[in-house]
Amino acid sequence: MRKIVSYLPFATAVAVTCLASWLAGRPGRAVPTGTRRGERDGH
Amino acid sequence: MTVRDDASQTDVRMDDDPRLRPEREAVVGSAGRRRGPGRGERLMVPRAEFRSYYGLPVLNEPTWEAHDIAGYLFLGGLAGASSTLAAAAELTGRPHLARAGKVGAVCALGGSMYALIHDLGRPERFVNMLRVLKVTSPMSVGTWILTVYGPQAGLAALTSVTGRFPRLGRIAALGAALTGPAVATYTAVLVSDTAVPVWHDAHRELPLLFAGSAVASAGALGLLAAPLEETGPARRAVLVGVVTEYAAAKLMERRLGPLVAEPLKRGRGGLLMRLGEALSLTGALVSQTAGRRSRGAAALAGAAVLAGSICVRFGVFQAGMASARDPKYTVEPQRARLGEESHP
Amino acid sequence: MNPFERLASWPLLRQLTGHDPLGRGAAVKSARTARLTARTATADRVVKSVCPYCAVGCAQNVYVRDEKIVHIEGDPDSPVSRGRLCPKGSASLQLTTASGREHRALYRPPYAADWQEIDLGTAMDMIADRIIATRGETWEWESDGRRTARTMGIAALGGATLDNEENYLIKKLLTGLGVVQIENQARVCHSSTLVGLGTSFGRGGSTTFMQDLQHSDCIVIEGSNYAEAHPVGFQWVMEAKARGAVVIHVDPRFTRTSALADLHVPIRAGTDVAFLGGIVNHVLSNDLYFREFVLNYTNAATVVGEDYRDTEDLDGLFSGFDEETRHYDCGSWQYEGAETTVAASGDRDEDYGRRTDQGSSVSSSGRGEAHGSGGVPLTGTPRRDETLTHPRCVLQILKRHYARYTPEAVERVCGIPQDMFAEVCRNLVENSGPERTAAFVYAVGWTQHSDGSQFIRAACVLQLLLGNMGRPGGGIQALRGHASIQGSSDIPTLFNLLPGYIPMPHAHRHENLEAFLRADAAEKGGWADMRSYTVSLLKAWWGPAARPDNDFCFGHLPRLTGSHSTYDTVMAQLAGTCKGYLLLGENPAVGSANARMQRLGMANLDWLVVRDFSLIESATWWKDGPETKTGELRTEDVGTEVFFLPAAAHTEKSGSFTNTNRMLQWHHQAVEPAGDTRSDLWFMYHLGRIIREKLAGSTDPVDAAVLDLTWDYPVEGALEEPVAEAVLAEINGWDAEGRPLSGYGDLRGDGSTACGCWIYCGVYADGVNQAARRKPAEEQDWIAAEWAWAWPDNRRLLYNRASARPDGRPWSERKKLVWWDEEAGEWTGYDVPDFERTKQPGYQPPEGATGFAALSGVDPFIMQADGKGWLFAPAGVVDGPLPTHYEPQDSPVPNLLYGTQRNPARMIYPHRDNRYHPGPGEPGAEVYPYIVTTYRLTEHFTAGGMSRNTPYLAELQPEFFCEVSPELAVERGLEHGGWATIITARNAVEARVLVTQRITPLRADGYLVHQIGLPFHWGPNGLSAGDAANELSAISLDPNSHIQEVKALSADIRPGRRPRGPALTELVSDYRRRAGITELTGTEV
Amino acid sequence: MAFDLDRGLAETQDPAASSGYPDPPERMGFFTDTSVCIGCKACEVACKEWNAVPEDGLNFTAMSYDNTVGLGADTWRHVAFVEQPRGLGGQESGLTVVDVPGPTVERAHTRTPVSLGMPASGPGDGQVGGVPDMDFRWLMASDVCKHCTHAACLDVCPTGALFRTEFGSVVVQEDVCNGCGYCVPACPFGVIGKREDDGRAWKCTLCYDRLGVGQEPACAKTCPTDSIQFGEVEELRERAARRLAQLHDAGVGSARLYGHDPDDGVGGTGSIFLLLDEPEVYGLPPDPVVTTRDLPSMWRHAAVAAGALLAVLAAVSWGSRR
Repeated sequence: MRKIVSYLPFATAVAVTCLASWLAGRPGRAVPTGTRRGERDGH
Repeated sequence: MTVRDDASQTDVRMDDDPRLRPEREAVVGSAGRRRGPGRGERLMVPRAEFRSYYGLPVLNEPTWEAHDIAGYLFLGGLAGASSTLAAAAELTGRPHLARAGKVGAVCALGGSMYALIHDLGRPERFVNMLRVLKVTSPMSVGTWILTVYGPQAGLAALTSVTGRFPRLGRIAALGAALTGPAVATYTAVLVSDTAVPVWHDAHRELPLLFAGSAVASAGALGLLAAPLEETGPARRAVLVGVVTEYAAAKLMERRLGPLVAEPLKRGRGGLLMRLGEALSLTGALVSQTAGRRSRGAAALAGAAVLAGSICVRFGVFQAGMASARDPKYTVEPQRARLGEESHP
Repeated sequence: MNPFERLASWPLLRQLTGHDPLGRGAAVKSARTARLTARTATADRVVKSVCPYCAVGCAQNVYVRDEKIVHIEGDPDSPVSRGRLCPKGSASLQLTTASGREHRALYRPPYAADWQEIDLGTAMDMIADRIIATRGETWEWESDGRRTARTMGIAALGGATLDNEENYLIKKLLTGLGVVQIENQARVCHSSTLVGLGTSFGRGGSTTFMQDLQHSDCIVIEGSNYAEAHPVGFQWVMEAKARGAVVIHVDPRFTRTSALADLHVPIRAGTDVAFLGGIVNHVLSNDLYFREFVLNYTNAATVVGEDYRDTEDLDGLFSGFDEETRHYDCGSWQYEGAETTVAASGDRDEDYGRRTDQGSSVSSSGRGEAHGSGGVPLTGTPRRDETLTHPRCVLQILKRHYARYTPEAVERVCGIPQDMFAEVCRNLVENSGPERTAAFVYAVGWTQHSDGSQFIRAACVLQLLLGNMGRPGGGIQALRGHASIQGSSDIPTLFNLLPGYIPMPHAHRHENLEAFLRADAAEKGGWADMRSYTVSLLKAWWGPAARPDNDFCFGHLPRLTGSHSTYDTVMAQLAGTCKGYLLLGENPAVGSANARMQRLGMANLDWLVVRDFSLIESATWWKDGPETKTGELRTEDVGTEVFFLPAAAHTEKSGSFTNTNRMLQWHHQAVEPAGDTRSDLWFMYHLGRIIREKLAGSTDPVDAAVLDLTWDYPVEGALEEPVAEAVLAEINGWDAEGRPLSGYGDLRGDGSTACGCWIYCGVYADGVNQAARRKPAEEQDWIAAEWAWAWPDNRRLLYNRASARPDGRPWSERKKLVWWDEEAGEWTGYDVPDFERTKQPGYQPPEGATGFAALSGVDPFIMQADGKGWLFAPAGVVDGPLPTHYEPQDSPVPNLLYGTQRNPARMIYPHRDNRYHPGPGEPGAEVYPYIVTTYRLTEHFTAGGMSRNTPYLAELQPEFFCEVSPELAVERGLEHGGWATIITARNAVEARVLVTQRITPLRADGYLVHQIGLPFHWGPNGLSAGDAANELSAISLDPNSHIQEVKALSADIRPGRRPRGPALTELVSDYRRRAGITELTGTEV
Repeated sequence: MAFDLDRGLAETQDPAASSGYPDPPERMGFFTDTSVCIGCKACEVACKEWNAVPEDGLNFTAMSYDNTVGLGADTWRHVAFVEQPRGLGGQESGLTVVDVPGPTVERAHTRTPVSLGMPASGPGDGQVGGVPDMDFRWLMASDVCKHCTHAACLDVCPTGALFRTEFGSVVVQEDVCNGCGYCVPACPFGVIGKREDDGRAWKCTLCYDRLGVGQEPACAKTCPTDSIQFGEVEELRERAARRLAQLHDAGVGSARLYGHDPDDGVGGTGSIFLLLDEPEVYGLPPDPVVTTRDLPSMWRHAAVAAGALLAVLAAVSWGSRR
């Protein structure tokens, strides 16, 4: 049991990585990247 | 009275004559037999099969925790490759994929930092890693690489998420992209630079395996996280990564030879390697077919490849443990090597 | 360290700028590493000490800092150990300072369930009261009409690990209190050495010293596991080995000693006399003995009286055997023309013996051991036949006695193939004679048998015939087990001896000092001036109260009425006569034979005092002993009151140890003992002071002896520790004006001199503690005479007159040691001559001369009455003048040489807990078919009290195991690494199984004999716990020395663990039923 | 560039000199002559006593008299015990094989313990039954850290905790080590270990503190038969060679040296051994190689892989817009 629990931190790291990158990768609603001046105005 | 060789050595003498043989020159079995040709040792016919000390390991098993170090192998690879993919995506106009890659890289890097520090016997002394720079120590070189790569990846992610200082972000992303591959592959050198037979003898193919696995996992993350239209490069990365990974694994096993590669085929190491390859291949297949069209399928494929990559990393790690545990993996190849040298 | 300095000390910068770019050495060195230094260098002081474990006597350096011991390692100046230590010696720091030690005084009220702490002062007071009370209840002025003046209610056990000064106070105080049952580890270790060497050569100490082994051309190690039991001493065998010597190890097992030997001879345990007898027969029948040596220096030419009958005539018995009392009357063994005045068998008082029929009690009172120093007195001049052809001369008797010990007989009895036996004979004979010398080394493998003394006598006979005695590289090296077991025999906490091997007076034979001296003082030889030794002792004990008119308080000495050995004490405890017990550094509950009986005996006591480092089994048997588990004892029913007083370690007290080579080495106190721990010197001194204060002013004659004692030793320090050097000064003795004496020659019989132990006289010569001398070995020759002091008179190699020809010239240039210097007119040489310095070789004693003057110029054995080495012992040994092969008490093999199966004179103690096994051929003999031999390991120490609680030693050998051969493992289905149960008629134990090829089955006359090896270190307490091997052994003693037989017994072995609880006693009694054991089994002659 | 890897690896025989010590003292080391070892384990205890190494486990292993099992963080000296059916020089073991009844012999399998994890000692050349004197010997050997010339543990240590002392020995600085554990798998002999509760790596220091004050190591000082000899490595190598010749003349053909050859895989070791059988019978690797020897090729392969990774990711992104 202790062995499995010891994998928990690693599992959460992977989950957080996927979730965060999924959130960052979603089109639109994420905070605009602002690569070019005009784009941020959302048109 | 000179000290003749044999009889007079046990004379009673008051001077401590240096030619008297001290106790460390005692030879067991040298006396007591009729003076004639002593029956020396009957030479044992050198037996072919392998000998050991009660079957105990020759090496001390690595003290690393699987979930920390094997985990780091995966996360390190993911971080490095994701940064590079992200930068490439940014240059080719795929903002969402880029941002996903950057954020993914920094999260993976966070996980790596946790794993590395958690595995230390004295975590509070982790800063000692920067005490010196030793080119002979992959871990020392690796730490310095991480020190260079880390801030850049962090900055890149931060700027891309907050949108501020975009120019600085771009430079940071570029920097991270250039050091990313080093982060992904130095771990192979770290593992190979040990006496563990399966790791050491695979030092030519392991970097390739780790690179392929890193590319595949970065691509997979891209598939998972980025919108479908931007996942072109991710999909191709998955394909190339998985193929390279599989090829490197097969090449490695062939070079190691049947005995040393055994931990990669049998036991926990073997199981994980096969599972990893299976997951990766199916993931790649799905990504090239269904993954093109449906977002769900792409995500699924990405997850499969990620899992596959994790399994491969853990598989290589467990194989190393098994290889250190059984003395025959150390003794027989060395005995063979000695055999070749003595009569090539 | 301001930030700038911190930055500057960054190794990376040093890497870039310094000479160590790769960061391998100088650049990465931390400040702390640079400051690193050894704690031996930063110690406040280095204290010279001696290892507390075995009797090799390795010197130790104790490093002390801030009044704490920080390190203990070997002292490179020591000529004995050269700075080396064995695993136990190296663990001395952990033994003395680790948590394994108990520091609180504990008390267990009768019937209580657990310990309670007690204040040390109160404990001392309560103990003193109990001693006085029990002494009062059990005081007896006489027994069977003869004055005894003693108490049989108190017994003491212990002292081989204690200093000589502590043993001296124990013997002095308890004898003053009338206690007779005083014993120590010497009884169960080398007591038969005192008899074997004592009767053969006149002194019971080892005849040579370990460093002399380097001159041996052949070393036979038998009855000893030298490399394991005395590892640091073994370097001298390796020294000989390096110089071409042959090393032969004769042992039932192939041990670590055999691994370094040239030839290992596996022998059936208990048959060493047959093996040595075979070699004697080979030497005699081929006339290979060293004729000139044998003729002049041994009693080979002496003619024995007509009525002597040999075992050849009486099928295993000598003449003079009395069936009922099972004792020999040595009258028929006397020389022709000479009358042995007194011997152990009390024949001189012929009429007295018959009139009161108590003759047996005299002989059983261990008089043989009195020859620890000084042979058996002899009157008259025996007839000699210089041609050695007279049929009744000793040599011819020897030839006839060993005629049937042929190589075939040796193969049938011992299981040794003839070619191997021939090779041993060849090696021994080739390396003896004028040009070459061979040495014998032995230990308890020989002594612990029901005829142990005869084992050693056999080696003495052989070494005398080969002419190896008293010569460099020759002699017989007895390896003793405890740090000062030689000391606790010289200053004997033994029931039958007074200090210096003066026999304890016997109730029936000595009314007064004159009768005592007349009975035991010989006219010739060293014992002639026994009067001055005895009177000096009495003056030392009773000081001014000892006056010529009251026989120098000779009446104060309690008298013996037979054997009061530790095993008799156990019987007395079981019978309820002995009520009080003092355990001073000994652990009988595990260390003595038949451990179960020892514990049952203690359960019968009123009170028990245990002084040790930790809670050993002898202190906790009432709480968690094996019997509490089998239900035989219930803690709440055990009425014994138990005091546990923690004892000080060798680093917490000053004192002297006597090592196995008779060398007294002083160890200095390094630190004060902590908590309630006190030295035994402190305990005995203050116990005596408290008792004398309680009895002060008493006019009761019972208290006269203890009140007259001289007991005013100076004390020092906060703990009032008696000054050990003051006790040593008393042991050394002083003259009328109080000046220290310089040798036993200065002793006078008129009461003008006082000396605690005459053989130690000279250890404090001219007020200097000779035992504390530490002249480094490099600055001395190999004799190292100025390192410490050896008794007698610092002579290191005894009987060294025999290293010269009768005319005084050395036997050979390479083996010379002591020789006659014509111009100087005195004996000179490398060692102190063990001879009168100015007595010419050609000196012949005038008629009627007495003492040393009565010995001729060719009598090297100056303590013997005839100055000769005794091949044939007309007296002094109670079970036969010549060593004869008998089977051990429990043996599956019949005696193939004689009809008499076992030693007819052995002492047996029939008791329902001490059953013996049926002899071979009797019904039930097959129930216990295998031979068991017990032994020691390097990593543990005797009963384990000083090693099982020490983690660094416990982890090296963590569990009790038995060693069996692959064949036995297959026969009984024993699994390597698994468990086995070993069962005898006494008890059953469980042990892990170590299947090894190092033990081989032996072919004994058609019987296939398996041997099982059992190390005896374990017991239920301590980090490394296990069953005790001594649960299996029986109490069956050597008649001369009362030593138990634990080296050869029979047992059964079966796979699996032993039953727990009452089922264990059922298993043992079931085996007894199947073997048909009754109280008579095994007690036949 | 100060970090020229290859030059560092091909350093001279004197490791101290090439580790930044201007003129270091002579290189010190051990010569352990196992032919005079009596297996008393005084070295194990003296080492633990001097360095306060914790006791590690009270378990009976049934591996002859060895219950210490092996070197590690809590055992810096380990005495190995090997019982073999082979002769030792002219020694006669005397373990005569009597005519034991047939069936017992088969199952006793030529006197090899039936179910023993013995080293594969096999039938040996003396068969059961008729052999008058069965060959047998009991090998004892005290194993210790090798203090290699090319020390893998020293090379791979990232924090500089492991360092080369001026005496040429390799020592862990306990105030620097953070317990990364990299040295443990790097050591080709399996010497160094990580202590569970303490977290740091520990191994023999060749009594670096004692050497500093001119004393010899505790184990060498206490060895009763001088099987462990301490001194300058050069002089010990000559003495070892002389001793080997002496043993061969006396018929002990199986004697060989171990760690004496400066050209072996670790550049020769500071602790030289005289063994009486194959190294692996004592648990030692027959041909140990310092892993750093292949490090340059490892870095090269890693660089190639990194480059490939960069190229691949660039290529996959560069492709069509979609």
